[in-house]
Amino acid sequence: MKALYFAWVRERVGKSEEEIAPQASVATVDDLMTWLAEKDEAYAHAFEKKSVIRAALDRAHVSHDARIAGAKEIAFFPPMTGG
Amino acid sequence: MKALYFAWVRERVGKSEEEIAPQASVATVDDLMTWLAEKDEAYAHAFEKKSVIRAALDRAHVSHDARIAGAKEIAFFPPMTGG
Amino acid sequence: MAGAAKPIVRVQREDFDPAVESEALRRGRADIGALVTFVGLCRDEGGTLQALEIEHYGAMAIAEIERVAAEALSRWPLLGATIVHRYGLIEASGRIVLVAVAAAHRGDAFEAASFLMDYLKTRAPFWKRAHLVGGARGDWVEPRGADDISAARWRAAES
Amino acid sequence: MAGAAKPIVRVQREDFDPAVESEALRRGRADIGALVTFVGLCRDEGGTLQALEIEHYGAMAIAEIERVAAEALSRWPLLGATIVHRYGLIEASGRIVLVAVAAAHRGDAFEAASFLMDYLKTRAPFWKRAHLVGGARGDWVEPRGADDISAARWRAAES
Repeated sequence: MKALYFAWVRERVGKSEEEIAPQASVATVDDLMTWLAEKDEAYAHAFEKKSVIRAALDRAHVSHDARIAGAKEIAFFPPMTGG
Repeated sequence: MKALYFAWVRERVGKSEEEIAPQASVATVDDLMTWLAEKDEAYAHAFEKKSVIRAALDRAHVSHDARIAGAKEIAFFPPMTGG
Repeated sequence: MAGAAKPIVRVQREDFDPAVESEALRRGRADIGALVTFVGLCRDEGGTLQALEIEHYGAMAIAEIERVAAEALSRWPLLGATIVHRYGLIEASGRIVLVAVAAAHRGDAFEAASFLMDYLKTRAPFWKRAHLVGGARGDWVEPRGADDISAARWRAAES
Repeated sequence: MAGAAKPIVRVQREDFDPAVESEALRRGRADIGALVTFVGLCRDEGGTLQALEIEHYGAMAIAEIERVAAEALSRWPLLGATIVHRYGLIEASGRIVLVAVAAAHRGDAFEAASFLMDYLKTRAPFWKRAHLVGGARGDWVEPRGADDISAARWRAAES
């Protein structure tokens, strides 16, 4: 699946998007954040406070317990500040 | 003092303004409406339901128990429908 | 409050340009975060209404709108407000009234604009009469009970 | 509902003209009684802010704003709605976002415009970063707690 990062999540990760292939045991958005945080220090920094990070699956907001199976695109970002 | 009439109050009275000189016993806005209603049938028709008529003394809204002494201009009109 | 402009109040027969009025509030300053512009238009009531004839008490209209504007400025930290109300004959789809409000934050701008319209509706001395399609002169417009209820919303906060 | 236009939603780098957007809602019809136009502007924060850089998630932004607009149309009897949100670099005093709403009655137009802004603030995927006067890149703008509280107002009516 494609992972997208925005704002300071993007800056900490160091890229705006990438292909990821988590194993099947990574079932939820929360699991995926934990899995990403284990990749290296940059990801660990980006996802150190999971509770403040928002996620979208296939361009719709989801909660952290949403299941990621079947999604083509997941995005991680801080709370929105538009408008 | 000068009396002004607006909208259907004006139409019923048959004029938009006039000079009036009520005697001293006509003390309040309510008294003045009663006094006007006694002038003739047109005024009686205009002021037949005093409760729906609004008044302004010297260009500021007042209640029916406001005293008219000292005012230069009194206006009578239906509830406003601007905006 | 600091930065608050004196409100602009006009009562006029001629049409106004909402863009000119709201742009004038904004021009030359960078402290405004929210600009709310309300325009009240003449509805044709399902094709039955040709125009509205608006009678007004000119001298009091200006004074009363200025009082309402001063009240809004005392309640919300506004950076500017413009109110324009027309009188005379206004054809269906024509503009009747404009309220434009500038503030740092949108909540203040929305509330103040809504308050101004509620108070204009129930306090400003204007009366509308319908002119019907076909040429007949219709009745004086009856006040909407909803307008008094809407205006009453703001009174709870007063006491 | 009858007469409701499909909302117009645009996400763009270039500036917009509020007058053109709101006039487009009104043109050629006489059933609109109230037109509310909100413009969100870039404040200079007391002269310290040079510009805002707005990052966005393009594909989701359109989809999310369309969802918010559909929600507004389902709640209020609107006769039209236009939402435009910019991204990229916006200088102090520049326009960021527009919400224009047309309805028969002003209460619906004010509420729907206010709702749309509250929901855009908390749901549309845009992130602001400050560029400070003097050239330094400032921090990402923190969400205001007031925005969540403002958006929560509309939830009581949902259940």
